[in-house]
Amino acid sequence: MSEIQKQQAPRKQVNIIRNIVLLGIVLGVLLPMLPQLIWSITHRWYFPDLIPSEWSARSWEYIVNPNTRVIRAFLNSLVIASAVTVIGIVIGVPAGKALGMYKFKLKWLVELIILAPAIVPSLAATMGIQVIFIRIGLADTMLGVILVHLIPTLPYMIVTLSGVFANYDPEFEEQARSLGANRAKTFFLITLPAVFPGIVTGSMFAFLISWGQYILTILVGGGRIITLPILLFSFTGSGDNSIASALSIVFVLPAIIILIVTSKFLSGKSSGMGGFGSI
Amino acid sequence: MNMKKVLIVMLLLVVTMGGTLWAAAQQEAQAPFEARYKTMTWDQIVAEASGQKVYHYMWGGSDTINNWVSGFYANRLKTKYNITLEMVPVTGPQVYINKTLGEKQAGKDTGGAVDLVWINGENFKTMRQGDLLFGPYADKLPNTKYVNMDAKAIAYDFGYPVDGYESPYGAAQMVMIYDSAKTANPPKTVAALLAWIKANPGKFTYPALPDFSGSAFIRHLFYYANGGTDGLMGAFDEKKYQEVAAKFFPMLQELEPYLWREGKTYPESLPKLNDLFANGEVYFNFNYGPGDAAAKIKSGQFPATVRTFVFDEGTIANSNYLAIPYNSSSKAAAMVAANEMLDPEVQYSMAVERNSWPLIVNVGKLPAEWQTKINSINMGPAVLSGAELSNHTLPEMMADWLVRIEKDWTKLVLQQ
Amino acid sequence: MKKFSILIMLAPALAVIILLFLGGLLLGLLQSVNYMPIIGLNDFSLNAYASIFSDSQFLGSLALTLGISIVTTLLTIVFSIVTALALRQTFLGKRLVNFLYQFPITIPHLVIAIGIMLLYSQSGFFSRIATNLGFISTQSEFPILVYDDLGIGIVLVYLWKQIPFVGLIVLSILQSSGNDFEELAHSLGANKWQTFRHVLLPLIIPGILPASIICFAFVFGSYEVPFLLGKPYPAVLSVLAYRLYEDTDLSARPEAMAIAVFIAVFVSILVLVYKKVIKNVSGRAD
Amino acid sequence: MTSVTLRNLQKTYDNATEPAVKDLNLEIKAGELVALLGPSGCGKTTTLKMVAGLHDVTEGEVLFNGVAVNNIKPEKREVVMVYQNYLLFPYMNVEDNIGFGLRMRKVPKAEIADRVGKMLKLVQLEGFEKRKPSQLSGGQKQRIALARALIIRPKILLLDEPLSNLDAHLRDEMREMILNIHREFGLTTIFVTHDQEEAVLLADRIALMFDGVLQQYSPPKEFYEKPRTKRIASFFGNHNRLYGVLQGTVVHTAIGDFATEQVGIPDGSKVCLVIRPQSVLLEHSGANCIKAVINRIIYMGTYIRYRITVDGNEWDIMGDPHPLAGYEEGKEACFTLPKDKIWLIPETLETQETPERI
Repeated sequence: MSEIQKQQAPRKQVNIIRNIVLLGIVLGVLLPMLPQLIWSITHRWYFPDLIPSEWSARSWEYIVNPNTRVIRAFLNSLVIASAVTVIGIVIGVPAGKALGMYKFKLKWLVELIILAPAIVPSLAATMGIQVIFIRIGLADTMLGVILVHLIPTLPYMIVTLSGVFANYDPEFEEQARSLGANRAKTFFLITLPAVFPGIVTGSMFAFLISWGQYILTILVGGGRIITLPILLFSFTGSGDNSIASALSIVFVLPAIIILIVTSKFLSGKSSGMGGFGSI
Repeated sequence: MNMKKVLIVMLLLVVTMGGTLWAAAQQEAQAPFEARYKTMTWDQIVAEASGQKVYHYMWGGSDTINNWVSGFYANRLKTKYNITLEMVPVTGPQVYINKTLGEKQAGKDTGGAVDLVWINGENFKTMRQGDLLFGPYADKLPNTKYVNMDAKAIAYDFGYPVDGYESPYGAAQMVMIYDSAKTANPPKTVAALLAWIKANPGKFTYPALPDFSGSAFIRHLFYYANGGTDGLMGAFDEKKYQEVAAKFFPMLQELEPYLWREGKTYPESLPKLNDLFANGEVYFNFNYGPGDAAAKIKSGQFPATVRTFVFDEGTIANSNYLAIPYNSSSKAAAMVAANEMLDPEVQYSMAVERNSWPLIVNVGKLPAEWQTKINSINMGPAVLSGAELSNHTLPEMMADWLVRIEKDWTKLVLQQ
Repeated sequence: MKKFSILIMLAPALAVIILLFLGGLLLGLLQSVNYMPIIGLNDFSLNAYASIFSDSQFLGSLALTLGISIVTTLLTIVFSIVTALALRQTFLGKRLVNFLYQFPITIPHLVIAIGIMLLYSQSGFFSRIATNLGFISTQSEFPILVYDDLGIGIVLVYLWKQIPFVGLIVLSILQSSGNDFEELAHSLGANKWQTFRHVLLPLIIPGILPASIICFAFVFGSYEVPFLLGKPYPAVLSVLAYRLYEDTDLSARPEAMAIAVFIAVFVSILVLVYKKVIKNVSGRAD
Repeated sequence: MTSVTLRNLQKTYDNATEPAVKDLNLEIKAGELVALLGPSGCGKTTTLKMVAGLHDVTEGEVLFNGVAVNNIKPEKREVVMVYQNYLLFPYMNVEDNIGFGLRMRKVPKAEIADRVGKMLKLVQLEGFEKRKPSQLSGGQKQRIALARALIIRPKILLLDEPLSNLDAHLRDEMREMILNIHREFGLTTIFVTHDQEEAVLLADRIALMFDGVLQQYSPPKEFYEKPRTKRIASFFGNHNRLYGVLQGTVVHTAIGDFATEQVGIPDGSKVCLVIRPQSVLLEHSGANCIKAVINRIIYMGTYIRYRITVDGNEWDIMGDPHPLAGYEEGKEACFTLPKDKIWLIPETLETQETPERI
């Protein structure tokens, strides 16, 4: 009896520590997201009140008011991030396959070049390239913004996909061909499903990196291409907590949708998160 | 992997890019507007403006102003002149100055991104000296007849001659802001304020320069150190500057320990100060817009007990302007937009809808109907009357002084 | 034939990165030495570098940026391991906690920067709670956690974002081989601490080093969060660089470019050193 | 020398409804080499890990030399486990891997070096001290893993599928090594396998488990000759069946009566008569004889296989590799079931089992 108690005591202790860590995770994750919910419907909330003294829908009226173009900025952000993602997939799948499945000369150099933008901040390159963008008319255009957003997104897309392709057995494709599937069928029925989790994870990275981009958008879009981060920035600077909060809630919505959709792909082995180990 | 498809998509991408470049390279065949506008009638300009799109770059941190510009003002331009006005919210004037400057450097002399800017002071001077502005155009605007264009505070922007390269838009005057619930009797002179700061440590600060408002506040202390505006109104004078600076900077350094966070840091912008003030962390605030405090009461940012005052010796007044970059592709529409800003109805709306006060137009010059309407505006207890404001104005120094003060402030105060 | 098709597969990606990224860096480098005839810069000079390296503001920014990056990276490593160890076990509500844990990966930095500001600033929620509980009487007494000298608010945002990112990698390492190795170590006589120290840690660390390097580089070069939550002086390098780039005086641009080039070179050297060290230490050359 | 007793051992995993191991009772004598045999998922590895203390026991007891060890932590049990995939620490060289357990016990460095050297000699890998695991072959890894386990002089050695990852020729070599080491050290050894042949070749006794339940625990021979159930019989390979009712020492079946020597089954029980293919004699000896048409004759090199149908069941019979007169395809022939080779399984025993799968 006493021995059993002796043995259980440390286990309980471990559980307590674990529970503290778990509580830390829950609170740590949730707390920085809660104030926005309250602030977005606040009219007056002065220090040191714990709850607002007056509530109002002002911020949400601002959001839906077509004059303020929040909705348009939202759509702009959506178009840009989606385009970046699609182009990222189109460019990333072949590159990921090449890097994941084949050995070739100077592969290390190719890997280095492709990874470079994930490590070296894109701000440096974008500041350098802006003057050329102005000259060739890409500045202040959607296309220009999409192009610079590709810089920081491509490495993540390709690394994720190459991780998936590295675990992919090309003999499945051969088997399918020998069973009578043509190239297209093989691609859609065999290759695509096999690398799909990687595409989902890579797309998620690409979309979110583009979605959260401020400095590259302002540099190349020059303010003319108004995205949500640009609106958000002008309000975080103005001290209007209510509108900044409402905007940040709008800003976070797609992220939450994406998370719900991709959650199961994130933790699995097939996600290609392991690709980051190859750097 | 389906290589052909990938290639096709890539090809499409290249073609799209190329197409955009080609389109951008296609310049308008017609003679440029800047070569013709001087001989055009206003009606011709209005006609040419129809269908044009104006990118209006301005500070975008106020929901009321954003709403008004993108709503009332943009709608009016659309219905009245078929001009599309796109407000581009930015964090500060350096965004569009740098942008235009960059375009000039890159040789993009037409089809620039910026068509109309909200500007004044040293920023105007920078753009003017960099040959970044279109003009002179202000004299072509019919509605300037409502404005005392010859008044020194309008014809000179921070002592720098406007020369028609920008058109007035709103009047500004520094007002001090306090919460009557916390400070019943605010110190109404600079000397009294300095004494108050020392008696109430940690309850006062100002935004770090080169913040627009922080810089304006500091200039009041500069005048105070000089004992008035004498000798400061002309071009920059190194000897005079050194003389005043010898008193001014020690005064600021002496003040630092009594400031919020003992002057170790400063809020980096006016909005940060607004936040500190709204939450009672500091007891004073100030703003270049005498009506701004009332707007913030309305939006809930400030308590209803907030009031404003001006120093007995006066506060600095100046004007806000609109200007058109040299490489704008919609100069006609930008001119129409700038003119419309001085329309009596628009000015009235500015006062009522966005607490813009006082108005730049001379109310006496307006049609009688608008005179009565404007005179009957009740801005509420947090806004001083036009007379109270106009009886306590101080002139601006020329921008060179400002630049020097800001530079030395960073060195001698912030970085100490 | 195969060589050719590999080249085609890589071509689009390489084209984008070489043209836009490396090209951009090169243009930045040219502008930093004041040489870019296409925009009228003809006088090659290293003045910009001389001036930033002798500028105390730059050195202050460098120190701050390094400090923030190092502290963030170290804390990320520690907390990602701690949280992953806790999440690995089975407990009630595991699915929910796991879901929450993945949350930060998708939430943009900006949103959390605002949240951290609303929580930790002197007028923030925690300060209000402390005041209401009577711990402090005015908000000035609340510790300065945002807009502070040390960049604590900035670090908090990055930790929020990065711990789960690295933590998920730790978790996958633990799940793929950690359990067996751990059991083995126990059966060979290692106690809990020894198992962690000699078995789990050596398994985890090489696995998360690349991610940590990415985190470090990201923090070192990012703009948004320090702009929102940092002090005006000293500002982190990227904020300083952009401020100079935005300066209405075009002559500040070479300095802005010089700082950007410095950031790029610094981070590159760091990664190369890391690769070298990894090669020597673990022999897992690849 | 340590004996192991498992008493009413039960294990239910946190998220499972069914226990992985049910009410297991097992006596392993000191120095014995025992195989836990069964198809994958039968609970054998779970049992092994409960002995090691790596998995908690849900119910019941694990006793070493009669003393319960349920509450003793794995690192204190002096039981060491060798994993199927060797689990050599990838970041340590061979020397450090082998010395790991000693370092954990804070043994002086000089002694560690000395004992590591001896171990390498034992597993015939001298000179491999500085190699990394990635530079070793599968067999070498296995031997290092074994050395790493033995160096801490455990009371009990546990092997999880020790041969399954090895090539056929390495398997023989490794089996020899395990047997030699077992003989030399006299260690109580338990190993897990799904391969009955491996179990038979190595073990003193085999514990066969299906679905978490111990089926039979006996020396290998008995699994062939005296399987407790039909399923056990199937698991140990080809056998022939005939159903009938036992009266005294005679089984009455639809095709005749068969005498047996087996005792202990109540009179009148329904039984399944089981006999191995090699036990059936190709001769007509009067008693215990079956007459059947030969469906097929297959030449197998070392023997000839005859296929016949007996009361609806397919039978295989192994005969000499020389063709026998009268035993031809399509002809009726006689087959004798020696009564000492007949094994009877009472039909009632089958009812407590899950449906038969072959």
